[in-house]
Amino acid sequence: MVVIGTIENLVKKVITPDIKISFGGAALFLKPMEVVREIIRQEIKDLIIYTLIGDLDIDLLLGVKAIKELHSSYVGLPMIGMARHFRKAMEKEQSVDFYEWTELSMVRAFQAGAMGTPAIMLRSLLGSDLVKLREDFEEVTYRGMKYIQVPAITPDLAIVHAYAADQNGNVFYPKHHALDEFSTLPAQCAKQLFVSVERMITNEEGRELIQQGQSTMFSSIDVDFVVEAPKGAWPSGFPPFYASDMGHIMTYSGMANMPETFDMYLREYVFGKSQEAVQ
Amino acid sequence: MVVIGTIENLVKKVITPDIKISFGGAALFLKPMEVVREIIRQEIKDLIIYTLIGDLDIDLLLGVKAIKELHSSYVGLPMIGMARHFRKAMEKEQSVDFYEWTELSMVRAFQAGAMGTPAIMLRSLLGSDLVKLREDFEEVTYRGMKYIQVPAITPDLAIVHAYAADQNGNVFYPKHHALDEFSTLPAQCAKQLFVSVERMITNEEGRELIQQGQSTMFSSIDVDFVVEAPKGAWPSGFPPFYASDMGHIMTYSGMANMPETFDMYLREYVFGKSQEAVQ
Amino acid sequence: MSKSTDYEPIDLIVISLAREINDSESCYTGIAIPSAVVAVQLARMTHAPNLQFFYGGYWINPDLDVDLFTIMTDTEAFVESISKAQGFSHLVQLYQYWEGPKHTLSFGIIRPAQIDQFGNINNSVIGDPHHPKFRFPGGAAAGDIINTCSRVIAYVPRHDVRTFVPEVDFITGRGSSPKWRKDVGLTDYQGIKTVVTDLAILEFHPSSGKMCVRSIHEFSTIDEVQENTGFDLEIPKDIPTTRAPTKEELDILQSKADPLSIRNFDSRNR
Amino acid sequence: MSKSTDYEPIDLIVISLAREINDSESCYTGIAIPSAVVAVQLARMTHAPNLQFFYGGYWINPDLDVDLFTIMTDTEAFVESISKAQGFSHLVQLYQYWEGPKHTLSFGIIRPAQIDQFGNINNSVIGDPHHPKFRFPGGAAAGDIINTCSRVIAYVPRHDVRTFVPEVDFITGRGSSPKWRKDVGLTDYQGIKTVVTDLAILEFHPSSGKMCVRSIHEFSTIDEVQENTGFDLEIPKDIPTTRAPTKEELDILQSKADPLSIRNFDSRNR
Repeated sequence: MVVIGTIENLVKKVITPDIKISFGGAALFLKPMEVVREIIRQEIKDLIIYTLIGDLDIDLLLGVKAIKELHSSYVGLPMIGMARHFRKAMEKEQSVDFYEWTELSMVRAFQAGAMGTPAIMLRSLLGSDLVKLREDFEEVTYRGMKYIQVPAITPDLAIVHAYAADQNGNVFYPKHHALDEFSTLPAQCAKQLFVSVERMITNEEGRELIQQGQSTMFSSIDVDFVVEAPKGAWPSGFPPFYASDMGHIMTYSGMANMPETFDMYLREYVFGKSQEAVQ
Repeated sequence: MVVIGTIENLVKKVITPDIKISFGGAALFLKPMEVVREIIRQEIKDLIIYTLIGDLDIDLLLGVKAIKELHSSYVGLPMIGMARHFRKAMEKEQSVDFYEWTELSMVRAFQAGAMGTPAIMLRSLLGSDLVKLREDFEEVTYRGMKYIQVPAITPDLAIVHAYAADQNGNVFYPKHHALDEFSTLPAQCAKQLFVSVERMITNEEGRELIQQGQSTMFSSIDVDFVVEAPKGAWPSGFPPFYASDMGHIMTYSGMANMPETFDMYLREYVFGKSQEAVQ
Repeated sequence: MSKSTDYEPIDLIVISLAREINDSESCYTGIAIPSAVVAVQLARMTHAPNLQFFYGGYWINPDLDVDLFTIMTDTEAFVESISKAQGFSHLVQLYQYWEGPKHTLSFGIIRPAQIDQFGNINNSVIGDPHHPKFRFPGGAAAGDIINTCSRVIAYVPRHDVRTFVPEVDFITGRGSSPKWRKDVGLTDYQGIKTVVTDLAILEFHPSSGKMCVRSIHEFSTIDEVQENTGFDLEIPKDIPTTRAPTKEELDILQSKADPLSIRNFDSRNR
Repeated sequence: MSKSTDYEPIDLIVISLAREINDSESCYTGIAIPSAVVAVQLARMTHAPNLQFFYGGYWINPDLDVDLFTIMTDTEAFVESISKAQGFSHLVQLYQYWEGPKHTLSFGIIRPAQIDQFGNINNSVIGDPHHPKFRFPGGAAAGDIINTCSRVIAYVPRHDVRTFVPEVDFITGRGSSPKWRKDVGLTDYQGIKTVVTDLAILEFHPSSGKMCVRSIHEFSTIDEVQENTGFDLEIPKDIPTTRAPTKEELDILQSKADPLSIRNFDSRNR
């Protein structure tokens, strides 16, 4: 049964140290940023995070040392530059265990998790040193062909941002959807699903959305926790509602450079203002 | 690039003996029946067919001895009874190599085919004698757990029935769609895709459908052949446009009982009438 | 049948199946086994309104007030039902409840063509699989459900020695054997727990895994049950009589859950 | 730079990338490497209007008349573009063109952080991977594309010895070695065929697989190219000069394909 609550209460209840979390979204789109900010506000640490393409979400969490283990194919600020805290965590502090995947291998591992198969074979990893770093990546032969077999990803919890949810927990996605599978892939492999939405709606409104041709992104039966977080993906983008806020991300990139300015950033944009004021 | 043509021409061009075909639809819904009838009219034989749940499509093709090898989890007329020619082909004539899968194993093998992975592990087949009949089903152990590994299904061609296609080959599905994955699963694993549609539309109409909230079931880039076949799933159902024609299927079930009456059925409903007259 | 009743055996089968369902459980039913579909809807209309269930791999908790067959075969009812379902699923999401990271479905319902004393089922062939004497339609999801739902309820519209055999000719789905399930790591899935027939309700001994009688229907006798079973059943000293349908159950079954009597397809065909 | 030109090196990189594209090919570009996105759109606006391509895993053949960055970052342009694309894909469909039953994509474009004489690329780490001296963002799909697209075009915004190394510190994606590709059964995928930099265009010798010079840009010299490369390049006797941008190419690039100059992100960052 779906639990609907406030972001404060449900983040506190559900997100605990050592939890394995997959994030929806990718590359400055559709990241569950308000949940990330709430995790920081509540000072939750020791997270194990899976994200296909990490950006501001990961860099913020690394900046406050909330991540213990990280799985991704890329962590940076696309178009803008390096993710400062990612580099710092890896090069100087060595405070995070980072496991680099290729994009396809991570997608296949998400899909394997969703199917309940424990591992999956693919070819694109052949010849990559990424395989050598992983005891759980194996070179195997099937019918005379070589493959790399990677383990399924099965997080405890997926966190995604979406458009709307009705009172049953059906989650809706805008009519002309794009990029939705960046969120459904990491969601379907997880044991539980935490969704932040732009707005809560009534069941009646949900039915109207269906009549208007919206699709259900997740069904009530697949959803565990729902919170309302207007503009909850900001500063990542959520087309067609809002674009990635490249100006803000450049500001972040500059302020992340030094501890003093990063603290200012946190005070200003994570702790300092109410959610409404930020947007 | 998509080829748009008549059902006569494209069935002749594309469907050749020994071709491996997957059919969309399942259990008296959304079967590509008009294409099946055209295969019979053109007397094409030696087909290798994959279908999740076989019904009238399979029984008709077995009745005219068009199938050489058959893969399915069930062949019957749901609610109505046995598929006569299926039993006859298996028990008396032994004219078809039938490979029984479970529903889940076949779905996973379709998914594996779509992902380009050569085989996939699952647990639900454990303990089943179906495994003993198959040299290509292997019991394997991964991290101490037992699984059955089944090979991916990779047909040469998928044949599915859908709602509409525009001139670029984008294929549309009705707004309140149901059962679509009975067709997308067998389509995505195939090397080529043959789609029959209720109606051809202009690109302009396609854009209007999108504006109205229809979704694209297949994109132009995924589609190879398109034919128009109004009511092309009949007598299987295509909700919300038409229901399964249970009366007709009962008629078929009776007429399939004896060679003489089956010939009458073929003359009447496959050869005898033009497509329009049938519906 | 030794007694006359004001209901048909198939009615008691459906009603007994419905009684095996608890409120707020989760389940899946295929669309091709009519009594299972009717039983689920009857349960929802009586004591299990909060059942979480997938219908046809699409609707989640479809219309509580209409029979389910109508939804699938009447295009207007189909469209109407969309606005009344609690949610919409996709087939592939459903399969994630069979094998996947989500919680296990509480139960599934199957209809075996053959079943043996250890609850192995055969929906495939009699005789040499390559040259069968009799070819059944195939197991569809029956084998999957046995290994992926927490428990399975089976029903047999006609209880006879063709169906109840000492050992099935072919194992489409592996039975209830607790030892085998432990060995292979499938202890979360108990296999078949209950078999409802037109003569009796059967279950399996928790340790031996052998089939035994739970109750016999008021119109049948224990001798009749044993005669129509191809192996020795474990029979308790005092054999309970299956609780007869209540008037309310029969009324709802006939007027709302199955007004078109699709359950009769099960008594006609096998 | 020995000569002055009326265009920037990054302009020639983008234009040279575009010239590597043939009409009616199929391809994928990520959204995070700006010059690749611009080059594809420039090719479509000049000689390759029938390119089949996925943009952002969503649009198939998006709007031919607008720069692609705007589609992703302007919500109105996003909605507008939907009515002008030739089709709509889903991410998972795209991945079926990488590994799956569908035809192989003709090419992909990548931007390596390090590349060696055999075309191995490193977008991962310098130094011990567990205690890196320098941590790059990661390969994303670069390693996948090398083994799943028929050929790969690489670009390097700044040609220097940090990027062009004898042997990469870490193989994120395996190079062009024909022998290795034969051994492992990946002969359908040739690996990197061409490397476009701000000094030259490089390719790989078909049998040895070693990097060689195809042409040098009009504003650079062969000594400059060799000095900025950490290994001995095979240099042909008569070194062709890279064809300079035409006025039409420059006009379309500046006014239509990349009016916001997002290609400059590539020359600013690395």
